[in-house]
Amino acid sequence: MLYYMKLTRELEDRIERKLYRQGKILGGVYVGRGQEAITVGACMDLDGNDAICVSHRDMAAFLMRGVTPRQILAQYMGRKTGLTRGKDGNMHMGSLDHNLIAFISMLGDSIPIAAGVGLSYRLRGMKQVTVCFFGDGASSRGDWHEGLNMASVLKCPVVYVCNNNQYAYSTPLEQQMAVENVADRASAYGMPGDIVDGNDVVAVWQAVNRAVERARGGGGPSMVECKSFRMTGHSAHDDARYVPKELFEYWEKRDPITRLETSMRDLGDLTENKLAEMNGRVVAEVDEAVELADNDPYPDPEDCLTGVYFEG
Amino acid sequence: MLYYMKLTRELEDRIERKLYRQGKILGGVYVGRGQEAITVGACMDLDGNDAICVSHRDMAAFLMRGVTPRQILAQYMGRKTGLTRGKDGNMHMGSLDHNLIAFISMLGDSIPIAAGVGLSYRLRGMKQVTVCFFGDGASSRGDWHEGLNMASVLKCPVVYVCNNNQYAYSTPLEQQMAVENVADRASAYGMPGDIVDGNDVVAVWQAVNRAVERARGGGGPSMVECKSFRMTGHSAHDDARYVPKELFEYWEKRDPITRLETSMRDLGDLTENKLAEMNGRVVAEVDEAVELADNDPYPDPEDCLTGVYFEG
Amino acid sequence: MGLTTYVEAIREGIREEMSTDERVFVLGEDVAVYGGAFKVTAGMLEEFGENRVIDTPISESGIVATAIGAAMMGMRPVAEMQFADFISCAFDQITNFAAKCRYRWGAGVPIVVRGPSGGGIHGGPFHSQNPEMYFVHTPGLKVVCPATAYDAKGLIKAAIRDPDPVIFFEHKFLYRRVKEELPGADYVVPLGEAEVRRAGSDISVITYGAMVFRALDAAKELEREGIDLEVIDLRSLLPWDRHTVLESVKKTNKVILLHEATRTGGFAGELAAVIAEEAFEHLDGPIRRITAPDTPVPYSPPMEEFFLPQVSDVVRVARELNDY
Amino acid sequence: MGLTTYVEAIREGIREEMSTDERVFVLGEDVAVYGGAFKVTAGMLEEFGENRVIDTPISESGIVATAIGAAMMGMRPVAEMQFADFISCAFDQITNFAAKCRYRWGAGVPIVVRGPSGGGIHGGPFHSQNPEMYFVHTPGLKVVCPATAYDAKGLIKAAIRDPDPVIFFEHKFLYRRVKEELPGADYVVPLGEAEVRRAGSDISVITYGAMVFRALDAAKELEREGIDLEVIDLRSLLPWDRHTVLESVKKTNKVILLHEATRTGGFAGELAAVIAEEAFEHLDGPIRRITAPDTPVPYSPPMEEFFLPQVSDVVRVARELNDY
Ligand SMILES: Cc1ncc(C[n+]2csc(CCOP(=O)(O)OP(=O)(O)O)c2C)c(N)n1
Ligand SMILES: Cc1ncc(C[n+]2csc(CCOP(=O)(O)OP(=O)(O)O)c2C)c(N)n1
Ligand SMILES: [Mg+2]
Ligand SMILES: [Mg+2]
Repeated sequence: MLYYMKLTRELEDRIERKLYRQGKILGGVYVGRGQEAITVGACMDLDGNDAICVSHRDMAAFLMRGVTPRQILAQYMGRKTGLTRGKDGNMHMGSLDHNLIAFISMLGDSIPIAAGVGLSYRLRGMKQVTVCFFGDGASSRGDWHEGLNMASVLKCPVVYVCNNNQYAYSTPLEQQMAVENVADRASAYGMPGDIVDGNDVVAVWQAVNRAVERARGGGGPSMVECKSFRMTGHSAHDDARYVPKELFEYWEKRDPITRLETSMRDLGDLTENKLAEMNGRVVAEVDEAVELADNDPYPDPEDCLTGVYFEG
Repeated sequence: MLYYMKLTRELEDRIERKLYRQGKILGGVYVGRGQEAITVGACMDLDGNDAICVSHRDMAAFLMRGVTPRQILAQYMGRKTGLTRGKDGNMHMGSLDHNLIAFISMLGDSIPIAAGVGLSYRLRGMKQVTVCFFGDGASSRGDWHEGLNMASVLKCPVVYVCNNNQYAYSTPLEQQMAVENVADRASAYGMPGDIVDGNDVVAVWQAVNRAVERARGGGGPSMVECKSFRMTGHSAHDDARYVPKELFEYWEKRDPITRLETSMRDLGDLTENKLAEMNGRVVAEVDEAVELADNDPYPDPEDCLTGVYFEG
Repeated sequence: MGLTTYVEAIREGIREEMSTDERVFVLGEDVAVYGGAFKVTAGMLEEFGENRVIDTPISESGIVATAIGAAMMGMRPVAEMQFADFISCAFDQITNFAAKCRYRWGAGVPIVVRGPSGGGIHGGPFHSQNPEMYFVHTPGLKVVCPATAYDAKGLIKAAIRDPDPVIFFEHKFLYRRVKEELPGADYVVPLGEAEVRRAGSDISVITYGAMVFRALDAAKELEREGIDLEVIDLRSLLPWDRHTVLESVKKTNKVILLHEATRTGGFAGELAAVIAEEAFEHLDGPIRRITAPDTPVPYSPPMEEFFLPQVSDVVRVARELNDY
Repeated sequence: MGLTTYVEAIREGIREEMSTDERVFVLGEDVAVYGGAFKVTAGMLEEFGENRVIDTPISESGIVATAIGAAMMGMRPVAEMQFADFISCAFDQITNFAAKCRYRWGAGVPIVVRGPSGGGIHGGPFHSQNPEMYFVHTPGLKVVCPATAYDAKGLIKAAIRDPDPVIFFEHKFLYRRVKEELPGADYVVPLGEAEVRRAGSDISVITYGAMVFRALDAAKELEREGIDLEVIDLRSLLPWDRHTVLESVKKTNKVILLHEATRTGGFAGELAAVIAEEAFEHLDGPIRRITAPDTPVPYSPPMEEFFLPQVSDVVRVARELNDY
């Protein structure tokens, strides 16, 4: 877990703080700094056959499924070797081979998509489930409502995981919803709505695991809300001056990676050596991936004409 | 109240059971038989300046605002004298002069529209409110969610009144939602969700009144769910054979008009004379309206080209 | 064999595909117990059971998205819009999710979204629309508008087998008015192929959907005057059959473009652009459009009749063009 | 006076209307505290207060519907879509509620729905779209696509004053790249009027939005070869200025239709249909279209460049047409 959290952090830092500023990545860049425990904890125990419907701060899911840092960087840099071969950018990627369902920008659209993924499992009597991520802001979308309702009425094996990082772009929670918790809405669909500390990877893992078992056992969908904080601007160009400094300070002390390190150290699961080794490995991996991806070729211009329809 | 309930019943019966079958009304016909107490109770105490966002079973709202049976019939018969001058049919009508906001077929779309109507009152410091009707089925729509959320976040003076008649076309409640009551969803928007016997006009009136006062006082939106039953098919062509007979029998005994008559009689508010007189008046009014409307002219064919844009 | 109506043809087409391919299932509002508002799916619940014929809540966007999710996982969902008008509520999922998945990351979305479109039944502004152009303008989709029972069956089968998202507009005016004898054996009508419904030498009328019959009726009327119309039924709008259209124009040298959808931004524009670019030298007269005017679909019978293109409109314009 | 950018021009236009008409207010995601993703509404919260500059939840359909409701009650809401791409989520409310109210029951819906559209900034499939045709095909709406700062300001003011729903597509590529000196006094640019950006005698290039500049650059290049382009900036697509277009065609007799939106079902089709019907006798060559191809907007720079119509495309086609 620690490894994937660190790898995600390092890779995203490199993307946001270096490559983007160097002009090597164009367009929007969204990272999940401070929220890594959510994706890592939620995907921890999934079977490779379980589908993951990612959102825009879930890079860890790709790494955990074996998509390489190089492939991810190539994606961000618009290279042919990215998962979308340059057709789309940044986190707008997916891979059926890895059961990773690409999201589209329209927030909330994945919620009913996940219902359909889950439905397909149920109809065929398969034991798979799907985990679907979304942000607090996405919960205002109509498709979010239709999707949760559909999943609950059709008893689809889906676990909806909310990354509640307190903001949607510049808009704080209380201007998005008149309830305190996103999970307060789960009852509107007759589904359990757990609330966990999203910066505690073990808590996330356990809560999602319970929900996954429930779904796998035919108990239908659930929601798990993970409270966390967006430790960056909305995207790389946003300095987040609308966020009170104290909030950043408060949450900085609760950094999920530091916390996991501390508790592993306390449990004697992590020696300084092991930690240094892991840190070194992560940096080296990302260094190498940057090197490789940066030398990866751009797609041919005319490639943009291909692949709109099935090509046999 | 009794008068408007009776007038609605008579007018709708005439439309559904006579004019439609005579081929004088074309297209779809939806009536609110058995649900008259909801609209009448909810609109009872409204000020003429309060807006009403109707849905497809709220004919009473028109009558109570002074739209004549003749105008309504002309609307149904596609005449020039209908509220939409033949451009639209049946309950798809409205009148800004009467603060009656026409709905569109797409169920649920009125929910955020009502938020906007209410917002306009709040922004200008007006004391008006709006009452917005919807069916149980409409609560599955994304716009329903966006509208309730918007109204609650923006503190719009709106009272959302649900006509829960247990079915959406052929689909019973339990296949539409995994909760028991539509009002169970109000808490997802931090708003009160009252549940009342929708066949008890006084109960409806009192509950909506409370919600209206709350909204008028700046307390924001609320929801009132009225439990009732659709005593017809979905529309005039539907024989509702998918509805268990016992349900019709059960609800027939709870007919809102009979109930109001009985309780008024018990209270000594209604003599047999008065009742007979009212019944006679209602029939006569509708007779006359049918006669008049049926002689009203059709629009000129080329009229269909006018009024798409402001014409000065 | 007896005659099969347009609506029965669609039902048969879906049933046959469900029988031979267990990935195919149907979902939508009131499609199971009720058999669909227009009875397209009548009897399917009884035949295939509730795992393959699914009543849903009123959630057009959710229905389409659920279909997309299942399709990505290997199923072949057929989603009904109770009226094609309501496809507006699913516009985002269709045009942004379904249409772009394959292009972006190679994920095929073999869904069919079908529903009754078109006017002539006094349905008013929300039960009569012809929304095809919203989807024809969206790369990644396919759009089909059958006119005959034979095509309705052959095209729905082709649509279900197609690996890409297909929007299938049934014309509700034709559901029970059009009938013909259908082959007993399995057949499909390939997407993207037009059909010459009537060969003629003077003027090409290019059309689709219910307007095919208006064109044919006009042709019959004009025959007596010695004006010989060629009537082309496009059947598919995306992709559409340029070859058949351009060949016809090159033969007749005069063109009428006819559709029931409103004028501005309608399919006739696309046809006109291609013809004026690729068959310019073959044109012996202006390209004439006959369409509904730019208004919502009015309810009242006299207005709706005025709104819809009539046989007499085709006759009049053909005469003018013939004299040109 | 200094130069005003396109984005500033829109901001000024909205501010002026808010100052003179208290019915005008702004709503959308991140428009207040943040001043909008592209800073169109920057400073407005401070100037007009939170009752007139309203941050909303992420609910495009809800935002538009809220605007509609308020507009029916006499307000003049200006709703922002953070990216025009997301207007897909509000498609139903715009095309079915806003567009049809006046026709059906005489209720005016004076809303403006505005947002950044267009490519060239490596935004990929969901931050680069040109969705104008979805609305041009919807009677009851007006659709505006300004190219210059002067027009952006004059048109947003006209849009806000208009009694009907106006969809206002700003081209994000132009936001900070286009600047000019603007008049100090109040002015509007009427909806529905095109502007001849460059008078010429050989070929009419009819275009709008960012492509206006591609056409002008091509004209400059072709000048040296003695090919004289007339460049028409439509500015409004619904209603559009038939008169100016047809006069131009009658003068030059040759036409290039240029737009950034994808080809099939794009606005060029509408133009082609009207030209081929109403100016047929004046055409001395095929009507040529230059558009984006029928694909989503690709992200990677080499592909996006290939996707977008370039100056060289206009030059090439103009030469071909000149030789015709
Ligand atoms: C339908 C839609 N509207 C607007 C946007 C623009 N947008 C992108 S991310 C974002 C904020 C999302 O907030 P949230 O769901 O809480 O996720 P977070 O970014 O906080 O992780 C917005 C408004 C969008 N992508 N989709
Ligand atoms: C978006 C949308 N989808 C489908 C329909 C077709 N339709 C009309 S009424 C109806 C059932 C509505 O149920 P409910 O909201 O409970 O109202 P009721 O008719 O029971 O009063 C349906 C499915 C519609 N009008 N709008
Ligand atoms: Mg958030
Ligand atoms: Mg109901």
